[in-house]
Amino acid sequence: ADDEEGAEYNAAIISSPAGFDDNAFNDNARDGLREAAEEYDLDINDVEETEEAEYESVQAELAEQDLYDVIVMVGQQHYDPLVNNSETYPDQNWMLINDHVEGAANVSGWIEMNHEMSFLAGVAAGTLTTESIEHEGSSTNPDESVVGFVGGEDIDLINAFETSYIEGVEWVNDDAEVLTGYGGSFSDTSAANDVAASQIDDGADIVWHAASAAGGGAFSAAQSNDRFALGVDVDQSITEDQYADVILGSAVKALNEATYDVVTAAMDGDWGGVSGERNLSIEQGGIDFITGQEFEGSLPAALDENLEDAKDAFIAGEIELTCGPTGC
Amino acid sequence: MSDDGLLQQRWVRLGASAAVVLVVLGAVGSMMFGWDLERLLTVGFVNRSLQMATPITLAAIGGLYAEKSGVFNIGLEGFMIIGAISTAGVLFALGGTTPSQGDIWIAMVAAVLVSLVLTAIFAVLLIDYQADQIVAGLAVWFIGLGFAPFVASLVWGSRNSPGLASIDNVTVPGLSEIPWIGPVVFDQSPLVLLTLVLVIASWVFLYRTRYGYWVQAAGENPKALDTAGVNVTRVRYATVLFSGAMAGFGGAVLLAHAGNFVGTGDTMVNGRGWIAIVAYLFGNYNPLGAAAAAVLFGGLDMLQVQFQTAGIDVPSRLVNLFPYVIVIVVLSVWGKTRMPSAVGESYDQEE
Amino acid sequence: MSTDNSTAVRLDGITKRFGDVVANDDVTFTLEEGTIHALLGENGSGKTTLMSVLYGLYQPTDGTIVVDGEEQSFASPRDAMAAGVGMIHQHFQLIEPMTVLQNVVLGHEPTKNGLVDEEAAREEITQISDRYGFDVARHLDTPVRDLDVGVQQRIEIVKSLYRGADVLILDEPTAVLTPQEVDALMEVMDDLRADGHSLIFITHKLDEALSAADQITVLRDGEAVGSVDSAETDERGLARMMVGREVLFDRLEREGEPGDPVLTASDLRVSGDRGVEQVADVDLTVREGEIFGIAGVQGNGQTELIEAITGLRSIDDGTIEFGGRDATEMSRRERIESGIAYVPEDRQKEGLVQEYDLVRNALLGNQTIEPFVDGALVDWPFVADHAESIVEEYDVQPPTTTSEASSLSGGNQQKFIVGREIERDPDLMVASHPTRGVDIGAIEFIHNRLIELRDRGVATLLVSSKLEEVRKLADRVAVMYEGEFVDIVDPGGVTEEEFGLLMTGHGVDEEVDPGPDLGIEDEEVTE
Amino acid sequence: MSSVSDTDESKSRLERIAGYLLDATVLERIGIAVGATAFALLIGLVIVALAGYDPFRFATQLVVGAFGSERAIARTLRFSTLFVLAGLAVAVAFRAGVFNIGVQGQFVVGGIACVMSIIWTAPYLPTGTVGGVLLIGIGVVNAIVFGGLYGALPGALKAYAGANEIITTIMLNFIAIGVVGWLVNGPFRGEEATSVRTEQLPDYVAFPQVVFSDPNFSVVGFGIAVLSVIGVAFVLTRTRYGYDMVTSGYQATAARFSGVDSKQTIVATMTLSGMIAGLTGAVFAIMIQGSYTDPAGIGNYGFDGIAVSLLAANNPIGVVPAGILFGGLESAGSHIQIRSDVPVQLINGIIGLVVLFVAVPELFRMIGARMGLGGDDR
Ligand SMILES: Nc1ncnc2c1ncn2[C@@H]1O[C@H](COP(=O)(O)OP(=O)(O)OP(=O)(O)O)[C@@H](O)[C@H]1O
Ligand SMILES: Nc1ncnc2c1ncn2[C@@H]1O[C@H](COP(=O)(O)OP(=O)(O)OP(=O)(O)O)[C@@H](O)[C@H]1O
Ligand SMILES: [Mg+2]
Ligand SMILES: [Mg+2]
Repeated sequence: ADDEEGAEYNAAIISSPAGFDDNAFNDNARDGLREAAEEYDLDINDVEETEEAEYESVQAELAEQDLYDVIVMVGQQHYDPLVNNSETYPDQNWMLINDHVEGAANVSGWIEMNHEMSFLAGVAAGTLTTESIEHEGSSTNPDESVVGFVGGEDIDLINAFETSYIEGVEWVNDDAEVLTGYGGSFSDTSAANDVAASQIDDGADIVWHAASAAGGGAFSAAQSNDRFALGVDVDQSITEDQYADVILGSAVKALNEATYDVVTAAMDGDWGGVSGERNLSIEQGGIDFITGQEFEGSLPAALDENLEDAKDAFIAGEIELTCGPTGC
Repeated sequence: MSDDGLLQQRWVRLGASAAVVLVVLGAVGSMMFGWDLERLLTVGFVNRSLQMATPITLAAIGGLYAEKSGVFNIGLEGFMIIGAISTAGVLFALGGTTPSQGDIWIAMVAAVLVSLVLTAIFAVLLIDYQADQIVAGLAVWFIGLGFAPFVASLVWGSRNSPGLASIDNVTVPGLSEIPWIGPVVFDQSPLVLLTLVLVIASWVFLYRTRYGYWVQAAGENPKALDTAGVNVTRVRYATVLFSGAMAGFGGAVLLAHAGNFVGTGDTMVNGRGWIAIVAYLFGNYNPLGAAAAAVLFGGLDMLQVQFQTAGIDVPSRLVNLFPYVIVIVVLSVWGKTRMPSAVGESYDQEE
Repeated sequence: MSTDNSTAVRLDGITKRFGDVVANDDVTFTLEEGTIHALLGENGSGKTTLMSVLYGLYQPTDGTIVVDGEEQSFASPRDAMAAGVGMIHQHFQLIEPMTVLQNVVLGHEPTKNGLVDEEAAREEITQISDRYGFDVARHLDTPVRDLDVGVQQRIEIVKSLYRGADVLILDEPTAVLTPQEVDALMEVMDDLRADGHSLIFITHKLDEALSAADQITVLRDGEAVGSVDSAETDERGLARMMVGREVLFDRLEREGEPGDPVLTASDLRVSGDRGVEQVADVDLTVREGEIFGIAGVQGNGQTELIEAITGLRSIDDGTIEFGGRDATEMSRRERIESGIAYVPEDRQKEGLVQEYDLVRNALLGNQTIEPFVDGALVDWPFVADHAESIVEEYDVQPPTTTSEASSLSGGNQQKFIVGREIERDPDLMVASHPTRGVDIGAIEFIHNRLIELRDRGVATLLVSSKLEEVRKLADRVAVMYEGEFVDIVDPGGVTEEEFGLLMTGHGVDEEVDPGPDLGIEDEEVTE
Repeated sequence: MSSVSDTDESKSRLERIAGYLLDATVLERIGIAVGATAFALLIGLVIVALAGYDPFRFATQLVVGAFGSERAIARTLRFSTLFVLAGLAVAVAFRAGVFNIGVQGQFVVGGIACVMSIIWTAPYLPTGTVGGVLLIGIGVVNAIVFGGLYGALPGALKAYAGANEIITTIMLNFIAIGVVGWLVNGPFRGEEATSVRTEQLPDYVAFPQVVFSDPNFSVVGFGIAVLSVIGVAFVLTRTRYGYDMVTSGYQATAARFSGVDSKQTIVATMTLSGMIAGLTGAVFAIMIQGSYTDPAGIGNYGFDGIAVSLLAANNPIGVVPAGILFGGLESAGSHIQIRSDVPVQLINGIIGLVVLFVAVPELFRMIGARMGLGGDDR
């Protein structure tokens, strides 16, 4: 947004190093602000900063403008700089996604239970690989239980996705084999495509990805090899709709709802309601698995049953995952 | 022709040594670590290696022609980015998010044309205005890295395009059932096959036609070519335009295989243009050698993916570096890639 | 102006300017058909430029070109060739990694089905080669870089003939040849003339012009001084025309006797760039106050020998002693520091940094020598003064030290290098082709400086392919052939003819038939 | 030789120095750099206009973003510090005729060496200012050493094995980024770190804040850059080592004939270039990051350094204004990112255009001649 004399309310959002337009994480967070902007007289300033080293000064520069009702920061890379800045600018409201700052009342820190989300994706994949599904030329192989995981960069965060996904698959399906691989990049679609295609070659009939913008490659591999894929973060059968015919469903987190809630709370002067440590978890309904647009009502009932069981087990505290939300 | 005889020897040697390395690696791996070679070396692996090699090969051939004629086009990476974004843009203009296969071909042709136009400007600066070739080439990269995502932002409101369409394989019914050969040759991306044809054609052109002689002469001793009555400037224009077009085409092929444009980070081209330069140097300026080197890189890259799929535990981040290490080792052991002697020098026809 | 039918080429009032430089000033020149016309002149007098205009490389600022009675305007060499004009350049225009065949046909390739028709090309080249006895046919598939200069030059001539040249321009073709090769070239030129070709022959060597040419034109400062029939003049007359004054040719007698050995090399073996042994078991001693000459055709190991002695090339075997010390393992730098000066063969690439001004060039080689540097620091004011004194004492033109080396003419570049090396106050001076391509005035100057040096007691090792130079300067001359010293002779006691025989590997007293055979054959070498 | 009186002599020396300064080529280079930048910005503005944004606003924001406030100036100087240093690293190599495209890799290696050496030795040293100074010294020295070694490697491969340095340095960039990326995510990962990074440097390891209060900029950093420039310029123009290097760059054969060991010089050059790159890495780590993160996400300072060096015609002194110009552009980019809707990638494109035009001095000579500037009518 331009700094012409503007709206009644203002919010800023700073991207994670992956940048906006990932059709996933960053966009998901921004969507909540955009929703709010439709209802309120709110201007959003989205600041894409892909260099971690710049976060400290970008945060400071925004805060210094003394303009924003809240500044949203996507990704735990913002944590270290924010520890300083939340102190330097005590009157500024901050929202941090993926971490929280101990003792800072002006920070609303949201931890997304990525591991729970990954677990649900695993449950879905583990269930569906044993079912017989056919759609527009694609099919599963119900006789074998092989599924794939395609990571972007081979880093802690994504390793946590991987491990939790495998645990989810194994929770519903002891015999299942999970093939895993990393394309090495969050933007190289063809690398993700190659990894997924290799897994499909090796028997995987469903692949899930945690590769941000590169994830489209996993979908296209599924599409051209007549198999299926699962989306991440948001309903990717909508955001990547040309692959809707192979996206059985997506493991999602309601990051958009979180940002919506925080920005509206800030505008309504109810900061206290959102400050401190927050969770996006299954328990709070912030994590879920939703069926793809073209598969609504057509997937086997076992899927819903297993997902419900898994969620109940989480709420009951029966499931202990090896990894946390951002690493193991 | 002892010169290209020599070159051929070199790439045969290169290919042979690569093969030996792979065989030894496979043998050691399967004996010591119980690797399942059948899971590693699949038809899909071969196909993906070829597809990976294709854009690199195309750009490499363009680059080697330019350099053979005395102009170092270090901007291949940039032109590949331009080729990719142009293809995506035209494809989107033609068919939105559901373009047809025909649209893909039109878009690729358009991308080559766009690359040609931009290369023409580049060529004028390089040849007529004697721009520093290294600097100008780097500039093309910067420009590609900047303007491609910029254009994407303007068109799609995002640095990444939505999914568009990727090119279908050409399948010959029946023949594609032949084990191994069938799926590799008769159920293959037409672009891979087209690249193969281009590789051979560019070899014949370079070593067996008069124009090929001129290209070589322009890079070795432009004055000799000039005094032989051939317009050096025209030869260099032709090769530079060709290099831009080929790199643009490489980018187009990359996009046609991937199906959407990604402009985050180093964009979807992600260093392939640099690898292309390495490939042709590695292949000692011989189109066949360059293609072989590209397949070698593609193969190493995809082998690493196979390792992951087969669950062979390797830190992928480190294994990904394997091709780069190989390049350094081979360059150091074999040393000397002899550049054409007039590379980088501009040539004044008169005064 | 009218031209009759017997005129092959007429250049009329040609003026060519490069910026402020007038390279050719209203030059008129006529080449009669079926004759050889020599073009003489000092360096920079405009010979090459004039011929480049005729060959379409340069557009004349003014004047007309008439070839075969028709006025021509050549936009490029292609036009000139179409009119039957071919040129063999001072620096060969060959493409080293390409084969002889590819080089000859370049630009005029016969094709079949879009591909180069090698067979047709092979046939035609063989035919030309046989007609004039060139003997290049067997090299057709060899890359040019693997052949020696003599052969390369013949390839250049074949190239022009292949392109159908009637008028052949040869720019300093004899500079790199042995006397025998020169003779053979003269015969080729005669054959060509007999066959109806017309030739223009550029040279610095007056005797060659006199013996080969029918007519001689002399250029000075871009102007044509005059044209004469070769039968009606002599060397002195030509020299006067060229430099505008009398020139001395006589051998200078030495005073004083040589002293102790300064440089001793024993059993020296050195390999060339391609790993082939180029210097085979050479012994040599150079003494104080002596000029030791090495004569021989280029490419017989002189370069490698010199580079081994100056520390630029490692040796395979043998020892080098310098000033009583074992210098075998000394680096190039250590040899410079211990008093070896070197005037290298290629002044442009080896002797000077073209983009440096003369001040910075004056430091070249002196980087570690005391008053030039103080520890790691360069004393630039001192270097600048030094450069100025070189320019002054060695008559470098223009006399400013701030001009870039590249802006100096060849002769002046050479004078600067000679000055710099002499001013090192060396114990040993190694001079390689110190006057190649330098005009007579500069040659005389450089020779006098070398003799002064000798008289100061400095030992000098002089390599030259110019016999008259070695004969004039050296006290003893070793003749080098295929990496060995064929003989070491007193230059006064050997005729030029005898030298020529030695240079092709024959003993002086041996009976040989110096036929038209120009290749270097594998004949026995007498030790 | 005629004897010249002292005053004459000093006068002639003065004239000589003045002559160098007013050297037409120097003025011309400056003219070309200014022309190229202006031309590139002009094209950028046209594109902004074509894309439907207000070019005047954009232009204003460029200036304001680069120099419009104390914060903007601090930010500009922060980027400039790195650009000057990286550009200097490139310039040293290019001057000596070696194409070190690997400054980015050497920068990364230097950075991680700096951070890890500080983290590992900090427990054994006192805290506070004394410890901070000591640790910064240790970090900087390590960065220089490791950056130098990582530069020496391709130098040695070129000198002794004939491996083309353009290729090996590009490869070594990939390798440095890959290996360091793996390290900071694995063995070197900080224990308390929530994101991928090493442990943080102790907070007393920082450059003092003087003049500006930007948390990521200290005048000391910029001072280091300027001192490095002066040092390198001095080495290149006043010492025999510099003379050897530069001579090799202009004409390797002539250098060899004058006694320069070309192999050693290549290695020395690459080492020096790598050392400066390593120093750049240390300044980046200490002044800006305070820890080390995955280098895949760090700015392309090494590549930008190539552009800076080229804009400066590989002249070490010229690197300073060129670095400040690029710093200003980058800084304006940050500003525009925050304050404007124009997609910020445009700035990168414009930098590309600047570089492109810098590569074409002939174009500007021609324009200059046409506009009656430049004087000499060639
Ligand atoms: N391309 C050029 N640009 C500017 N000046 C030139 C150029 N070529 C030649 N000259 C100038 O023209 C003059 C004539 O040079 P030219 O090469 O014709 O001499 P030359 O008689 O062939 O000398 P040499 O005997 O040394 O070969 C020289 O003074 C030279 O400075
Ligand atoms: N392209 C050019 N631009 C400007 N000046 C030139 C050019 N080419 C040659 N010259 C001028 O030509 C002169 C030297 O020309 P040339 O190369 O013919 O040297 P030379 O005296 O003939 O030496 P050599 O005998 O080594 O050939 C120099 O004065 C140089 O300034
Ligand atoms: Mg000459
Ligand atoms: Mg000449």
